[in-house]
Amino acid sequence: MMKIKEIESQIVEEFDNFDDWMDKYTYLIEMGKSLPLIENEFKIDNNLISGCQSKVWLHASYENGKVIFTADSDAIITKGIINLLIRIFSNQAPDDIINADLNFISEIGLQEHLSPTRSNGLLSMIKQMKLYALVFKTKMQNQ
Amino acid sequence: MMKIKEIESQIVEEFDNFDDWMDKYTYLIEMGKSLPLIENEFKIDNNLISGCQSKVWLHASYENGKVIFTADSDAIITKGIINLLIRIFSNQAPDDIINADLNFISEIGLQEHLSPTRSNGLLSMIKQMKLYALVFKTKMQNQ
Amino acid sequence: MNFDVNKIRKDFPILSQKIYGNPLVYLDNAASTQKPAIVIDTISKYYSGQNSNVHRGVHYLSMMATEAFENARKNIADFINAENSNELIFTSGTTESINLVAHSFGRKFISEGDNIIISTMEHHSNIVPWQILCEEKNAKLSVIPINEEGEIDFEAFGKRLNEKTGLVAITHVSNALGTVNPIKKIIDLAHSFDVPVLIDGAQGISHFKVDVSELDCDFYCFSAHKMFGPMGIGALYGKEKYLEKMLPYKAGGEMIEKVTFEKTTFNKLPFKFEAGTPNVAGVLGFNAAINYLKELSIEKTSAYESELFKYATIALQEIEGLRIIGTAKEKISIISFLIGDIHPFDAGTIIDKTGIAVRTGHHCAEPLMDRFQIPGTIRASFVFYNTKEEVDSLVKSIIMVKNMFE
Amino acid sequence: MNFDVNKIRKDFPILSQKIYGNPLVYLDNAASTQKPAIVIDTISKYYSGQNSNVHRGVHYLSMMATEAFENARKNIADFINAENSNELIFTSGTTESINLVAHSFGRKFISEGDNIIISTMEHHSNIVPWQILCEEKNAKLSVIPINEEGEIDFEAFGKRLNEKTGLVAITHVSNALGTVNPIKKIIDLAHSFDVPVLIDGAQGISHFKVDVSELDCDFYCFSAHKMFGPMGIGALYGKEKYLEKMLPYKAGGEMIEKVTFEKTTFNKLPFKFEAGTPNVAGVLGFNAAINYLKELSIEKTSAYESELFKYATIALQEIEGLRIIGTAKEKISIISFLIGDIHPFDAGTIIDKTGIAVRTGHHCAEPLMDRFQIPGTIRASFVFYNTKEEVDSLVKSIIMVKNMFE
Ligand SMILES: Cc1ncc(COP(=O)(O)O)c(C=O)c1O
Ligand SMILES: Cc1ncc(COP(=O)(O)O)c(C=O)c1O
Repeated sequence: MMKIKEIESQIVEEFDNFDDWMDKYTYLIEMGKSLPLIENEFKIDNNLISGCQSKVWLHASYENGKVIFTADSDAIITKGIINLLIRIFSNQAPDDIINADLNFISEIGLQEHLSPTRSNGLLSMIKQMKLYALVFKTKMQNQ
Repeated sequence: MMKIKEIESQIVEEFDNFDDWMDKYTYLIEMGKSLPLIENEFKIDNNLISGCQSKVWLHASYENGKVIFTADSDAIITKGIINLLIRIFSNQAPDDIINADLNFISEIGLQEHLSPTRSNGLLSMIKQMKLYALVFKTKMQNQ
Repeated sequence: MNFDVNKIRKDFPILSQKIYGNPLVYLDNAASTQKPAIVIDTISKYYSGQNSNVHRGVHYLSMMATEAFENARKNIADFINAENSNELIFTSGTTESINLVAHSFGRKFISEGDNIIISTMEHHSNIVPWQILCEEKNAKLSVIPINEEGEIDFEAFGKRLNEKTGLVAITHVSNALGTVNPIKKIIDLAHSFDVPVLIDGAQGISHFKVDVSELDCDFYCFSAHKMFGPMGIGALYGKEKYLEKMLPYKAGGEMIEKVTFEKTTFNKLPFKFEAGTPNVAGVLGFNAAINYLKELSIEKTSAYESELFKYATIALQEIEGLRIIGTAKEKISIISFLIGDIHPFDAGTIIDKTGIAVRTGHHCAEPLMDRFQIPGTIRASFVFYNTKEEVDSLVKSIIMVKNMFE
Repeated sequence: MNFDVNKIRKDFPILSQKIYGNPLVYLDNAASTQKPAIVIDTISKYYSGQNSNVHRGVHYLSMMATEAFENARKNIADFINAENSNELIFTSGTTESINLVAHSFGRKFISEGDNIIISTMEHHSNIVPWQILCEEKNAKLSVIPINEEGEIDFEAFGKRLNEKTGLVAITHVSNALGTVNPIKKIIDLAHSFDVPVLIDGAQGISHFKVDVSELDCDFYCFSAHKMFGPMGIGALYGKEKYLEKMLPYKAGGEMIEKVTFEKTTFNKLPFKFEAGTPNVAGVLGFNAAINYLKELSIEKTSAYESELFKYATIALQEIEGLRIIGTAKEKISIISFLIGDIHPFDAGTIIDKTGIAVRTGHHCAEPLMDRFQIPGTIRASFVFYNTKEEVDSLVKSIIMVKNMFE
């Protein structure tokens, strides 16, 4: 498995191919369409992330020291962003997730989605993912 | 007895002697000091005019078809203004009071006291005096 | 049409902004309108040359500020043709105006078992205060249904009205659909049951002449920021006969007559409802906005807006797959729509990138979205400074969205 | 002293005004302070280039406005050293902040038989809301007496505190006397009984560094217009542990999470208490004022103000027949006085004519006036843009008053 930093660089490189916002968003939309499906049983209110104008379901499990994320949204751009986050965070160790900096977001020109008051809640998603990592880490330590 | 218009002209003439505000106010203060006393029995809460920063008591009686006003205040400038009003309104017929225009106020440079929100309540005083005149007129008609 | 929109646009400094390199197309007017220079300048001038606390001050600045403040009240009261400027209470906006009535009228006049009538298309500000009041008083919230077009069911309204109805609270214009409600008919019918009526005028007052005396409404609520004035200021018009009897709202300076620790008596109208230092600059800016509107002539802006609205409706309808939510016969200035199956948030994100400001979401009217079983809409809302060219830009932008998502 | 008052005065456009031909001497700062150009410009710039409704908007202007708005919240929360910017609620001013607590805390935490402690020197805004609450709840208003100097009787305060005390609400600085209350001691003693404390900071926050974490107060209320910011905006700081449990205040947009006609859930802090479109321009102007104060350095302005205050006190005391009301050991920036038997209104009328703005009357503290058995006072209140020359002008003006009336 690649390290978080490496995946970030990979994503930045991919986006470097585009120089206008339209191509970037078209690519994000593609990424949204190709987001691996979440199991239907996990698309429940309990897994909803609040603070988003679109609905976002996020599910996490823990396998062999790695956190596995799956997610979905009713908005496709949001799904595209989730896809990026899952590429980066899924299948990583809790500590790596907790300590990740995620500079790629502004590097690929999505910093506008980073505002704490942004309605798509990119920050809420990241926060929720880190929270899951923390929960699994704590559980592990207590075993 | 002089007519209201005549007394107004008289007052305007008196004030014409002064060209700065200090002399005007000194004269107003003199007028305040020489305000004929109100009977103590009339200096009661019931005769207070509201909306003034200083207290103003106003009493009215009706004699031989004329309204007689007496008044007092705890502030001397207010007393000076009252004195002017009493010179004009006291001993006049109700109708003359009700219909009076009182241009003299701005002519002598006291227009700043005329604002509806002015705390000395010059307007409240005039309103109250006209109200008394109306009351006596109505009483008279109903007799 | 002798309405020179390009000249008028010059009055609004913000309209020459560029957004992501594109000229700003501002179609979020139902959320908040832009301000003409005269409003901005009035505020600056006030703070630069007149600023002072008002009332009870004997010094020059305070007297000038007080006079300007109270003249503004008169002018605004006059604008809506209130009988008496005492009936015009300054608030921080429509939301506070409605809350004031819910608190001060509600706690006095609503009792257990009463009902309060609202409609399905109300803004949250005209729902939640009544919910809270009903809960407190054990009263019932009675909701007038609407049809598929987004029009209230007038017959159903009639059936809900009865001797236990304490108040009807209804919006003049729906902020999410653009529907213009038949408020004159509603008021007349309610009055035949002796029921007072509150009109949420947030979306009405900037678009046509409002005459509270002719309407005979008991309360009319509005916000300056939605009618080209500053934020943080608005008004409640209320009939004296109710205001006099209502409980005070906020307590503090200005609203008292005499305070002792044993007993406090309250000031006369309108001050009884205006506790604390008022927003003088806001009121003067509000007043400047009203004067600006008067000068443009609301008949002319209305006529221009109608034409623009028709043009926009036709243009949007021609886009394949575009569905307009709210197709009432009486409708103005607001078009809510969905593009095929595209999520409003996705559409909004792309439309924004083209420099066009539209709003997406539930527009603070969740029960209405539930009624139409949609997560939200894209809403374009127009005022007199918008142009047909801007409508054309919106159409182009929507077609781009379709191409990107479909 | 490296404090260049003449340079600072240039920041305030209004200070170069002439009143009746005389240079304006503005000594009514306790009523409302003047605004530096940066505050005025911030508001103009906002309306000219950024104006939009905030939150939930996906378009550029709305995102920019939201970001500026929420950054201002952080900056202001930081200015008073709040732990979390969620604890900073925007209100229309001190009066609304106190009313919010009276409503939302009071209706939740005060019960029959409880007592609420205030002091004799409170502003009406910190009296009347508690009177109304006590009446509603059948609770008791308990008033700390003050001595001839205008200092609260701390021992009497201790005796009033008991397990039935629901809240202590006290002013940081008296607006009518200038007394600085020992709020840290009051808070500590109250907390030893588990009683929360609300501080009315309207007159405190502009004069010295306020650190709510160090003070450990439970609520702190203040107005922007009294600290060089715009009118119509202010703040309530509250500890999260109370804010979380308190009832909502106004209801409407922004403060909800989800609305259906059956059930409405409320938003998280701070939005739970901020219904309706917020006063964005006001908040940004407020923030600019805070930044201006930070840049001047409140240590430096405090030091300058202390010196000026000492100078003024001595100068006024030297006038024969002048009596200062309020001679507390801890005192700042406000001097209330009477000149012989001259009515404050008479004195104020003449002082005004010399271009000097002072306030006369009861200063919204009638019970305090009753305590001293006076109809009111003349109040001169100073901030860092005032000068010794202005004090000299005041002295000259007072002597003129004496000559005219005596
Ligand atoms: C001590 C004190 N508390 C409260 C207030 C009320 O502040 P505002 O009128 O800004 O709400 C004032 C201002 O007059 C004050 O001086
Ligand atoms: C119909 C309607 N009512 C009430 C409101 C609330 O107005 P404000 O946020 O200015 O208080 C709005 C504005 O969003 C509205 O559109």
